[in-house]
Formats: sequence, C-alpha cells, structure tokens
Amino acid sequence: MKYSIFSLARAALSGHKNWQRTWRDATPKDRYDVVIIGGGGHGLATAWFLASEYGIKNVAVLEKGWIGSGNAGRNTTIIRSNYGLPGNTGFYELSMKLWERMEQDLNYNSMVSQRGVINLYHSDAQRDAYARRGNTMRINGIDSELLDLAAVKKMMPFLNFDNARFPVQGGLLQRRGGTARHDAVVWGYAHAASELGVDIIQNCEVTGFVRDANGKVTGVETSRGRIGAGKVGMAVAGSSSRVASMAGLRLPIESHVLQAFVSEAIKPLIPNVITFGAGHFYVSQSDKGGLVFGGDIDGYNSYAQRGNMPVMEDVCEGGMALMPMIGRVRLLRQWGGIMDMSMDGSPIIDKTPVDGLYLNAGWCYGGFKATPGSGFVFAHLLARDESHAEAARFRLDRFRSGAVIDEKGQGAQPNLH
Amino acid sequence: MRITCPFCGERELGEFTYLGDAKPVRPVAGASEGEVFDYVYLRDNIAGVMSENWYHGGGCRAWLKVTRNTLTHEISAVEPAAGVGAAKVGA
Amino acid sequence: MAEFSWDVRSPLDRALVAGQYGAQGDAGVSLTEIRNFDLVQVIVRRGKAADTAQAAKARFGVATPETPKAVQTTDATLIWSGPDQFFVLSKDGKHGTEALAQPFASSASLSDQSHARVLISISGARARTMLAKLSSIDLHHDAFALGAAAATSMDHTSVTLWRGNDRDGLAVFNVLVFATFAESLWHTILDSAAEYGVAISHSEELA
Amino acid sequence: MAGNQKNRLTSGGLIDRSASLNFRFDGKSFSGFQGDTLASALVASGVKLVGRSFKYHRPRGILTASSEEPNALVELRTGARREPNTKATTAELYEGLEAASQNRWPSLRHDVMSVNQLFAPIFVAGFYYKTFMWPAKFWEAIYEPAIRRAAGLGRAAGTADPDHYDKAWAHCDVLIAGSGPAGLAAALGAGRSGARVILCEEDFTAGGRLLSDGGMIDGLPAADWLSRTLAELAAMPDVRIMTRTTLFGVYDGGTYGAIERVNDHLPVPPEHQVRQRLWRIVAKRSIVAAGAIERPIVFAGNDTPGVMMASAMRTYVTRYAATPAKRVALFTNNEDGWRTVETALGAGLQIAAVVDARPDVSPAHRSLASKNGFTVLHGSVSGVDGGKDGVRKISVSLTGGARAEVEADGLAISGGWNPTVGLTSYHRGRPKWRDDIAAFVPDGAPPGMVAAGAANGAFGLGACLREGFEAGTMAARDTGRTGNAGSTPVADDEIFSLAPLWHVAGKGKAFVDQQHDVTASDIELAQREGFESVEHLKRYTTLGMATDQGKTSNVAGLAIMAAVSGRTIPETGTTIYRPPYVPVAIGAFAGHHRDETFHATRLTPSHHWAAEQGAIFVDTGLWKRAQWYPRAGEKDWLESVTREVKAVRSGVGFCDVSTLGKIDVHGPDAGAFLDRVYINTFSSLAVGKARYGLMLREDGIVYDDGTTSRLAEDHYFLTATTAKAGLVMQHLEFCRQVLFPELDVQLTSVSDQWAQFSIAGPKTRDLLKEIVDPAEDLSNEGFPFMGAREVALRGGIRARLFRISFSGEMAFEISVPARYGEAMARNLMLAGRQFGVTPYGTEALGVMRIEKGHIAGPELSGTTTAADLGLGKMMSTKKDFIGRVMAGREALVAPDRQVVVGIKATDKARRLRSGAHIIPKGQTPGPGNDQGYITSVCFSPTLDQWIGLALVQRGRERIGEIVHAHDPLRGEDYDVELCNPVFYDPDGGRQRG
Repeated sequence: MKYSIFSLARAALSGHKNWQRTWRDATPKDRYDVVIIGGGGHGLATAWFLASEYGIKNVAVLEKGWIGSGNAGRNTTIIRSNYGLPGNTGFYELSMKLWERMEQDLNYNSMVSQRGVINLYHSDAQRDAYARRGNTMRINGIDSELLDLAAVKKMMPFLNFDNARFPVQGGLLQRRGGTARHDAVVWGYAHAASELGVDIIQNCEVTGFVRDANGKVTGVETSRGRIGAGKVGMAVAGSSSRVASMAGLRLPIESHVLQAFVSEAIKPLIPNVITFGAGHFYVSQSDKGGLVFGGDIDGYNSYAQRGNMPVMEDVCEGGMALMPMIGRVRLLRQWGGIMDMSMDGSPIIDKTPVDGLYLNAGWCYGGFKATPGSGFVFAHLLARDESHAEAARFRLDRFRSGAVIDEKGQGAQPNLH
Repeated sequence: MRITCPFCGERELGEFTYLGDAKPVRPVAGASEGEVFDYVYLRDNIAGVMSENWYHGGGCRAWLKVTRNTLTHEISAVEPAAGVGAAKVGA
Repeated sequence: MAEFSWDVRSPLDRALVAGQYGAQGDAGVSLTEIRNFDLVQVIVRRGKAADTAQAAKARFGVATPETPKAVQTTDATLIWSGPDQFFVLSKDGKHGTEALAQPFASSASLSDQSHARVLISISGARARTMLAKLSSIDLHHDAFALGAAAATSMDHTSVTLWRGNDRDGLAVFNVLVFATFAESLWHTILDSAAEYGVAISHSEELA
Repeated sequence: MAGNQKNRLTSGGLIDRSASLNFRFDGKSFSGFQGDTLASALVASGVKLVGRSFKYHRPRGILTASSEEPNALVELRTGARREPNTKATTAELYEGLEAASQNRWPSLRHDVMSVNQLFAPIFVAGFYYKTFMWPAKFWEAIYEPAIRRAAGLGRAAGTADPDHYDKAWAHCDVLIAGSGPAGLAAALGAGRSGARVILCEEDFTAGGRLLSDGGMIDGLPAADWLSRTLAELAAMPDVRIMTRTTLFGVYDGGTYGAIERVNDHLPVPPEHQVRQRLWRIVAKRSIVAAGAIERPIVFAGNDTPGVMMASAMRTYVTRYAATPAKRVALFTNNEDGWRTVETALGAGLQIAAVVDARPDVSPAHRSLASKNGFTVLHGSVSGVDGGKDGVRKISVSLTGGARAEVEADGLAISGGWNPTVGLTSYHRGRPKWRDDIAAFVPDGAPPGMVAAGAANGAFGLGACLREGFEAGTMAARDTGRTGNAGSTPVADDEIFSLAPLWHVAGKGKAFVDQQHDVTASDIELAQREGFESVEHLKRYTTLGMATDQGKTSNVAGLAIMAAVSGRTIPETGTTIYRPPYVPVAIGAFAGHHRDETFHATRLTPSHHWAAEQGAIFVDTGLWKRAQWYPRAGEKDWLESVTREVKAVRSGVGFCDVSTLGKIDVHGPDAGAFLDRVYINTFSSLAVGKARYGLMLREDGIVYDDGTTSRLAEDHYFLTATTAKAGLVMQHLEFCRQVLFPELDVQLTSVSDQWAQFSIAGPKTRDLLKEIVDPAEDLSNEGFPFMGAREVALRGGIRARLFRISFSGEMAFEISVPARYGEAMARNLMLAGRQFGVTPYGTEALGVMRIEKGHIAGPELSGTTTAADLGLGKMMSTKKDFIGRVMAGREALVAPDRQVVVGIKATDKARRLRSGAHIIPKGQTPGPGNDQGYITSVCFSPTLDQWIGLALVQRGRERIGEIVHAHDPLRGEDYDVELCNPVFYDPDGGRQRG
C-alpha cells in the first residue's frame, strides 16, 4: 500500500477503515536463504537491502519481542557522519547518504531532519582535535565547518557565554547531521521489507543454533520452532555476547547501560543538535517539542536497562552549565538501554569463526546513526560473502592484529569509549 | 547503586570507579600473544552474577572485588583486592 | 644578598573572610579553618601491622585505628584514612614526619601531608543540615558517633571527615580537604550554609 | 478585591479566608485565598476554559485536582522565571501570581489553530509517517518547521534561570511516599517502633484523600485524627515529614530521588534560599502509600470543559470550598462515585442526574435520589453538548437502547481507581491485574519496597489504615526497630462495587489521552495497522507520552486496545513505567553545578601571586594555570609568549608546574614495582638520580610519561602528566593491589604537598645560588644533569631539587612545601631580579617543548606507541612490564605507521595550525593519501618561524621531504618540510652544561 497525502485523504473518506498492516504478520517458514536475528533498525535495514539491493528476498527477521524494542526504540535519534579515523569516516558517510534518501526509498516518513550537529570546543587542544577530524571529513568529501566563537554565538545565542566554568570557544559543525524519528525508521524498514517479501516474525526468540557435522550453522532454534537458514546474520546489539555464546564465541564486547532523557514538550527552543565539549551532555529537540538529551554511559556492565542517579545528575549539570535557560524545563522521562560496547569503540561487521554465522555488533552508543549504512554493508557481506569496501576495517580480528579503530584513544576499556 | 566497602561501609555509587570483569587473570611473564590478547580483549560479558573490579577512589582508595548481578544490579559480596590489607600478611 | 621571607600562606588565605556570612541573625553554622598543623600519612608495610601498632602504642599510648575512627591523645590525633593507613595530626613538629621517621623506620612508609590539606572545623546548630548537602554519608548522631571517621567525598572532592568532641553540646565535624581544591570547596560550603547564617574564623589551635 | 469568587462557598474548606491573594490569568485579575491552588482559585472564580489541546486545539478545562492533570496546563510566572506546562492543579496560589494559557493564538477563546479540528479526519494517529515526503527538500524547509511550531504546548523562558537549586542527602530506616491514611498509619507504626522515618508528601498539606473525603477514624472525624496524628509524629525526633516533596524515582541499592519545592509557593525565593532541592534519600525499607488515581471513562465529548473526575469535584468542594458546577451530573460505574453526589448535595448543589453503568443501585442511593429529586439513569454517557463555556447537556444511552438527555453544567466521572504503581514498577516490575477492582496493582517491586493502602488496591479507609500500619511496623522490624507500635488506627471500610467500563461507543471524538489528543479511534487504527504491542501502540499514537505521563489515560488505552484485539487486559499488558513520577526541573538535578561552579576549580600554590602579576589563566582539566603574563604595551598573546621564551633562552625564567601528578612510591619493592609499570628500568636507578619514564596501557599504547627520581633506597618520587595525574594514581593502585599484591610497596599522592617550579635558562644556576644555601654544591659535577636530591634554602626551609629539563635549557625543578609556594614565587623574583628573571606560563612552556621536540598531550593521544613517539628504544627487552606483549602486535609495529616528526613551512612567514593534514606534494587530497596531521605548533622565537610536530606515515624515513599541509576547514594549503623534531640544541649541550 503506497503512502501519500492522496492515499491519506482517500482513507479519511472511509474513516481510515481500509489501512492494511504496516508490515505483514508472518508465520515462520521452514527455511530461509538468510535469517537475521534481531528486529531492530539494523536487522530490518539489512533485510530490506538484501531484498532491494541484492535480490535476496527469501529472508526472515526474527525478533524476540516487538520490532524496535531494543536500542532502535530507545536512543536520542541523532544522525551524523563526523568521524575522524579511516574505517569510520567513509562508513558513516555512506550511512548519511542513505539517510538522505530514506523516505523516498521506503515510502515512509522517518522525519530525517538535517538541522546540523555541532560539537562545541572549550580549549585550544579540543579545537585542534576537532580541526583534525573536520579536515578528515573534508578530505573524504563530507561537509564540515570549524566555527569560531562569534559564529557559535550567532547560531546559539542561548548558550552560557557570560559566566561559564569552561567558556565555549567555538565548534565543529556538520550541517548535514541532524535527527530522525527513531521508531519510524524501524517501521519504515519493516514496511518496505515486508512489501518485498521479507518475513518479519515478532515474539520469536532464538534459543540456539543448528549446526551441521562440519560445524556450519544451518539454522536456528527458536521459541516458535526450528528455522533453517542458508546464512544467519546477528544484529542484536546489546545482546551480542549472549547470542554469540550460543555458538561458543566470546566477543571483545561488554554490555553497558546508557541513559537518555526527554523533557516536557515545549515550543521550539533548540534548533540543532548540540554536544557540550566540557561535560557529558548533548541535546536536540524533537518535532513534538521535547528536549531529548543524554550524556555518558553509567560505566559498569549492565543488562538491567536502567541507570542510576549520579549519571543523571551529571548529565543535567552539563545541560545547566551549557544552557542555563533549561533550568525550569522539566525532565519527563528517563530510560536506559544496553550498549554493545566494543574494545575500541567501533563496530564489528564480519564473518565469525563459525561458518554460516555473520556478526553485526559493537555499536557502542552510536548505532542509530549507522542504521542504513549498517544494513547496507551487512547485506553486502551476507549476499557476497565479503566485506563491503566501506566496512572492510570493521573486522573481528583487528583486536588481535592491533588494527583497532579507536576514536577516543582509550584502549581496551569499553566504559571509556 | 550502593556498594558496601569492606573498610568504609555502605557508600554511594559516585565514590567508586569501575574497571570491569575481575575474572581474567593477567598472564605471567612470558605468556604468548594469544594468551595476553585473550586477557586484554575477550570478555564473558555475563548476564547474571559477575565478579568485578571497582575502585573506591572517592573514599579509602581500595580496589574491591564486587560480586554483582548485571541483570538486577544486586550486589551479593564485596571483598578487598588481594593486595589490600598486606600489612597483616604473615600475622 | 636578598633577604628571603618564607611566610606560610594557607590556601584559604584569600577566600576566608572572618566574620558573618549569609542570613542575618544567629549563625547556624560555624566554620573555622585550622591553619597550623603537622599531618603525616602513615602506610603500614607488608606484614608490619603488629610492628606498626607497637610503635604507635609506644609513641602515642594508643592503638592505631584499624577501622574508620579518629583517636585523640594528649598531643595528637590518629585518623584512619584507609586500609593499612592512618594520619597523624599534631602541632609544632612534635609528631611531624621527621619526628616519626625513626619510630616507624622499619614498619611503615611516611609521607608529609602538612601542606597538602586544609583543615576545616564545622559546627553549629545547623551543621548537620548543611553537611547533608555535601556529604552522602549518614551523619546522624547514632550512625556517626563521637570519634567516627570517614574517607569520603564532598561535592566530588575527596576528604577525610571525622567527628571531634562536641562543643556546647553540638557536634563538631572536621574536614581535611586537598589544598588545591580547598578554595573551591570552601565556596561550596559557604553557598550551602548561607541560608542558615555562617560565622567564619580561623585558628592556629587544633581543637 | 479583583475578580469575583462567585463559585466560592461561604464557609468550609482548608483555605485561609483572612489571607486573600490576587492573581492574573491571561491578563485578567482574579482573587483567591491562601491554601488555594491556581486551579481551585480558577474554579472558585467560575473559570472553565483553561487551555487548548496539543493537536486539535480543542478547548479544555480542569479535569483533576492533582498531579495527574492532563489539561489545565499554564505558563506560570513571567520573564526568566516562566515555567511552561505547569499544572494549575498543583501550583500553589501566591500573591501576584501570573499565569497564561498555552498553545493558542491570538487568545484562548479565539484560537486560530482550532481550525485543525477541520483536518481531524486526516490528522489521525501517525498520519505524518505517510506524507510530507515529497519533494524531499520540503521537509526541513517547510513541513518540519510548521510541525515544530504547532507542537510543544508552552514556551520556555529562553533565558538563564535566575533561581538557585541545591541537592542533599537523607538517610532513614523507613521511607514513606504519601501522607494519606495509609502513609500516616505507616509512619505511626514505624515511628512508634523507633525507626528513623521520612515521609514525603507532594501536596503542601499532609492528609491525602482525608482532606477531601473525610471519614471517621478511631471515633474521631478525619480532620481531628489527622491533627492528632501529625502532632504525635512531630514529637518523634527521628520522624520527618516533608511536604511539597515528591518521591519521583527509586534507584539501585535503596536510593530514592525526591524533589522538594522549597519556595515555589512564593513569587521568588527569599535571599540565600533555593527554589527547589533534589533529595537523594537512602532508605532500608520503603512503603508506597501514594494512593490511587481515579480514571475517566472514554466517551464522545469527554474533553469538554466542565467534565471533571468525580473525586476531583469532591476535592474542590470540600477542601477548597469551590464549586465547579451548579447542576452536576455524575457518570459512574462504581459505588465510590456516589460520594460526589453526597458531597455536592452537602454543599447545596443540584444534582441533575446520576448515570450509573451498573445494573443495580443500592436502596440507600435510590432513596437519596428520591429524597433530593434527581433521577438515576442506568446506562452510559454517550455525548456532551457544550464547548468553551462548559457542559450544557449530556446524552445518555440507556441500558436497553433508549436515549435520554440531561441538562447540567458539570459532569463528574468515576470509572474506578488505578493504584499508583509507578514507583513499584521502575525496576521493570510488571503490575498484575486484579479482576475484583479491575485495576493493576503493584507486583515485582524493587527490594525493600512494599505498597500499602489504595496504592496496593485497598480502597477502604479501614483497609488503608490497617495495611499502612502493618507495613510501617513490619518495615521497622526489618530494620531492627522493635519498639511498641501500639495499635492500628481503626475505621470502617466503604463498599467498592465496580462494573468495569472503559469506552462508550458514540459519535464524535472520544479522548483517551486528552493532552495528546489520542482518541479511541486512533487506538483502533493502530491495531488495524499492526501496532499491537502496547509499546507500539504508545509510540504510534503517542498515548501516555505527554506531560501527565498517561496517569489518567494509559489503562483506558490498553483496555480499548485489548477490546479491539480480542485479548484480555492482562494479556495486552502495560508499557514499561519510567521515572520520574512527576516531571522534575532540570535545574534541580544540576543543583549548584552550573555557571562557574559547574565543576570544582583547582588552584596552584602560586595562583594568587600569578593573578596579581596579571597572568591570563587557562583551564587545564580542573586547574587554572597561568597561560602567559602580559605586560603593558604588548599587543597580543604571541608577543608576550615570545618575550617569555626569549627571556628564558637568554637568561632565566620560572613556571609553576605544581599541576604535575606527584606520587611517593615507598617500600622495599618500589624499584621492582616501577620496573613493571614503566617500559624502562628503575630498579637500577641510583639514589639521587632522576630518569624519564614511559608507561603503556596493557594494549601496548603509550599511557603517560614523566620523570621519576630515587630519593632513597626505598623511596621514589614519581611524576605524572597534569592530565593523567589522578588516573595514573588509580592505575598504580590497581597494579599494586590487584596485579602485583606480592610486592611490598606503598603509594601516596603528594601532588598537593609540593609547590613545584621549573626554573630554566642559562642563568638558572646563578639564580639558584642566590636562593639555595651556599653549602649546597650546584656545580655540574656536584649536581649533574638528571640529579635529584633534597637541599636547604636560605632562610632555613628544605626543598627538593631535580635537574631536569623540558625546555632544552639548563634547568632545574624545585619543590617546596605548598604553603611556601607563593613565597617561593616571590623569592624567585627577588633572587633573579639581577638576572632579569621572567615568570612564564604554559604557552611559553609549550613553545619550548616543541622547539626541543618533546612530546606532550597532543602526541600522547591514546593511539600512539613508544616507537611512534621516537621512544621505541626505551622499551626494555629484559623484563615483563604492562603492555609489553600487546605492543608487539603486527599493526603496532607496522612500518607505515604515523610517527612523530618535526615540520616547518617552506615559506618562513607562514603560520602553521594544528589539525592540518599531511598530503604528499603534488597530489590531490583524498582518503588514499591522507598521511597524517599536525599535532602541535608554535611560533618559535628561536628559529623566527612557525614550527610544529606532526604524526606522519613513515615520517622518520622522510626527513627533508617537502609535503603538503592541507587545511580545508580554514582554507589553507601550503608546503612544509619534514624535519628532525628536535629543533633546538639537538646535541643537548645546553641542558647538560
């Protein structure tokens, strides 16, 4: 069913009785060419690209709960491609380009809003690090601007320029960065993939892998029975270690809790996405009016999906330090998600040592922006059995070889990335 | 979260810093690259009861081995690291 | 040849203004900076707990604190500061690093901290109420009795806190804070106490 | 007196009629009394229209009398204190209060955007996902800005919050949420047992529903029992009742969050006082006695101003002596709703009719109806006539199919009660369904927490008291408090007989979530489109996501969902409950950590002296460091810094370097310990000598560097960089306590004990001779390069002297106890006057280290190896140390790594900038030839040109090569020469001389 203002107007005449399901309610078949574990943004995007780009339509996406119930439905909706290291830079730009055509690709309005992402700097050293990163972006054909204090003041007169502990000196701006409506991204991919024949199977938890005599994965055991598969792709960030352990794998990943917050809805106050360079705080305002903000991870392994007060306070302190105008705006909701924190802060998209099992994991707290790119390159890997050029460095063996992609320079300590 | 430091008593989370899984043991001198790689990079990432290294940096500066459930955040035991309390060794 | 003067300046020399601060009327909180003290960090060496205890007993006439408490003697206070370690707080070099070097030579490592900390004594009818804004630990008279000590943080700053002898029937809390953080924490204390009225002074005498 | 309180009863209520308060709403003057909320004062003044809804801009009135209010939201206060989305139902009235309605233009009565109602057929749930996609560019340009402007309810002030906030900790045995009968009984039980008790009440008066519903307890009228109980509790020293305080969250380990509205009931907080205070309460046990929330029934027109929850109507009449209507109709499905009829009759109001959805009504109610001349209709309200000015007429579908109409100016609705399950569910506990009360009750509460009273589904007054008292007593017992709790307060239990009813079919919009304009048909549409999970339902329709957090709408929404999907309500389940229980000001979470006090500030021992010299300070972590010392007539920082560098290179200067991390490493195994944490060897270092050391992380990457001196056989003095000082201490303690527990070594941070100054320049020794005791031998033989020992200074104090150099000059670092730091700076000025001594800041320090090719922060980026930094040879092959094995990995020893080199522009006049990238000369920049970047730059007065350090692929093999510096961000492109990073005195003769 094609969505448009015309179909909407027609439906209105009949009291909206004729709308179909956004995605089909599929029952599992015995076997698929590709089974994707995880009905989040990445899994659904992978399925859609398999079907639309690589012609593989006999695909199932298995979701243990409801689609988008993991980090896809629980993030701060920021999209950007402002990375500084080879491996990341090109990949996130690939993703950004896919964001820019997403609505038209999917016939679903995921509200991709390129309102600009600015990283503020507060010291010469930070400016230099941003300059290095911004130049990397430009060398890779990505938009990036280094703003001085005057330009920042003009763009965001509401920041604390008068009595700040760490005065703003300028910022690195990516105008093409912005936000997208996270749930709509999930629903859009589900809608479009389902239209192409992909089976989206909710309430279907994978409980084990089916292996042949050679150890090759040939299917999965699920709460809805055994499902055969030519290949199995994992896109279960937050649960990667748990699922991988069913195949006997230990990963360079820890699960950590990241909190996010939303305020009551208010009239437009913050036009863009802002990250504070002298504290743990970033913010944007949703189209509905809520300030969506967050900060650092809580810093300890957790699957509990809830955070603690010190980090909540730390985030709000950062917010008040940066923009004391939000003091009387009220925090409405607080939640926590499970982050797949990798040992260098960058993702892993690779074959695993287990034949037939493919891994898409380790997104840390940056997975949302990668959704289309991740789906695209993971589909490529599953379809062609080789890494896409823009994901060639996201190898699982990079930790052993030392070819890590460590943007923050924090080494093998996931809670610092 | 609150952690009961064996020396200071129950204290709030903000006084502590987390390092990670306490199970991996640093390989002895002469260990292979593979063993050290395993120690530095691979994790069980347990969903359940896990033994962890925490530092009471905002208090007595003892490293602690905390047994904690990563699903519920429930803490069932806290012990000092091996090198704490060395003054009493042999006593 | 130039004449050098080696005047000692407390880190609070500029920030502390003696007198009244905040709300008018009777001060609910009294802040006194103690400016002249010797502070030695004693860390017991491996297997030397008994030797150290013996040395301390001989020197101070009391046992070393093995739990978070402050033990007062006639001319020194021994304050627990962590496992296997304690502070010796005294005056006039009596129990300074040099004086203690010999008694603890074989059993403990000493580091002079006399200049590394600022000592603030907090009392008054609203002292506990005010401290609840800074300290996450329970300072109720039962939970933090006379002589109780804690290695803890105030406003993200590490401190050593102990309860001295009551004054005028009210609890006295002593805070040792790192010298380079002292001015910052001082202002935070003043902000927290302002609504209760603050009496500010400094003293050369250990309480 | 402004305004006419035409709907105020002449007597009764908990208001102080002697304290009249004037206020303004939408510019119009009104009055009320002390003890009113804004809502009750508006009710008393006869105001029905209070706001406009989110999407359709429908006129809305006041639905509730508490924090669950979805409709009566206002902008409270003005200017920088403007607070959007403030619930009129909880805002206490004060003299001069100003409030304005929201989300309307040009006025509340005449709102242009109410035209949206015409598009309602299109503006169904999720309509925006299906449109606004073409042309692609129109989203950011046209559609989104329009949507953003239309959404969002109230306006934030947009300027800095002028008020202050703070935070505090509290500790107790038993924490109680709510001061209704259950909460007070709990406090009695726990308090009498001897427990330390904190009771939080969000209202400004304790009592909960007792204030509205009365009753008899222990033979006393509720009001009397309340004052007796409060007096008893007040006499207990360890029981603390905190009003205006909402318990909003529960966190791990028995930590609770509460917000105290300290001064929101005043126009501005008094001097030295905060607006609000955030409490972190640590409790061993907690009792949720937060009551229940009455729920609406969904029917067409249920959002018309004048439709009000039955219990709220009782509150306005009883507590505030304010009458929301003159002729009241009641729509109920339960016995409790009838109490509103009794209350209304008691206040002299007319009852238009009671519409009861149940098949039977008790004889007592029948006789009440006949005695007071109103009819009882069996059926449901199916429509409301009315609008901005409130309800006029009510349509009723009678059981059996007939219709009836009732004329009334107010409609009370009672759909039953939902226990307040929020606090008990924040740890992912899923409430369980109870058929007898048709409601969810707490289940899976966090450890140590129980619910009691209405919050636990016990709706009778007697049951609330019993459950509360029992919970309080048990909680006290659990914490070891066993005092005599006495006996439980006693009251009768009312009958609670309910026939579940959620939604009445009918024509017109029937609202489930009134604030977000989610209708029953939106829920049906979501179901049709496959959004069957409650979480999908919530997200697709935005049900329950408004500022009221769905307190009056969630359960009705999922009941309707259950009905259309053929599931039961428990099968449908609830969404995950998330804190905070009520929205909390962001400022309160920040407390005083804002502006200059956002983070602590660390000051060096010579800070105030430097400030007197006019130093410019730079933030380095928490430190303020002197960056340079401008002098009169200097036009910019560069001129000052250049002067400072020249002064050092030609004479002598000094710089406070106390920010370095300083650690005493004591013990017989101190040397062995350092051998394991540094890549080079320290056990072999002679007493009286210093050595530069490099530390790796376990992954083989450089962690930190610094010089470490051996002051005695068993005493080393280690320095760490300013940036890493704290982390290095933590790391070393980890090594000591966890990795190498067998070593006898002790660590003490002495960073704050020592004021440390770097003294550098060819005249350093001359200066030192002035200040050091003449008996000390400072000659090159007596104190050679890398010597370290204690010396006496003139005037009797002792110092530690280290002959180390970061500048490439003849240099020493000298440490004195920190309280002499300021005197030391003065004395250095005095001693060095004849040599033109110059204090210098971090900029000059940086220039000299770059001239000398020393690495610092920009090169210690957390991605560089020792070899990358040109220090590979320091790595001992004879011992194990942290990072040794991983440092040997293939990619870390690859020949094409980026390594540190020097750079200088081929055009000597060219300024360099850090962050420019290095591209081979003659090539077009692209990802394939991006070979590195400039890490550090400075203007070198010595070379009279800009120079820098860079990390460049195979850089050391390419010394002399001309490459291209590419800086598109700043529009700069120029040629630079790769060179030896040591620009200054490469042989080191000066520092050794």
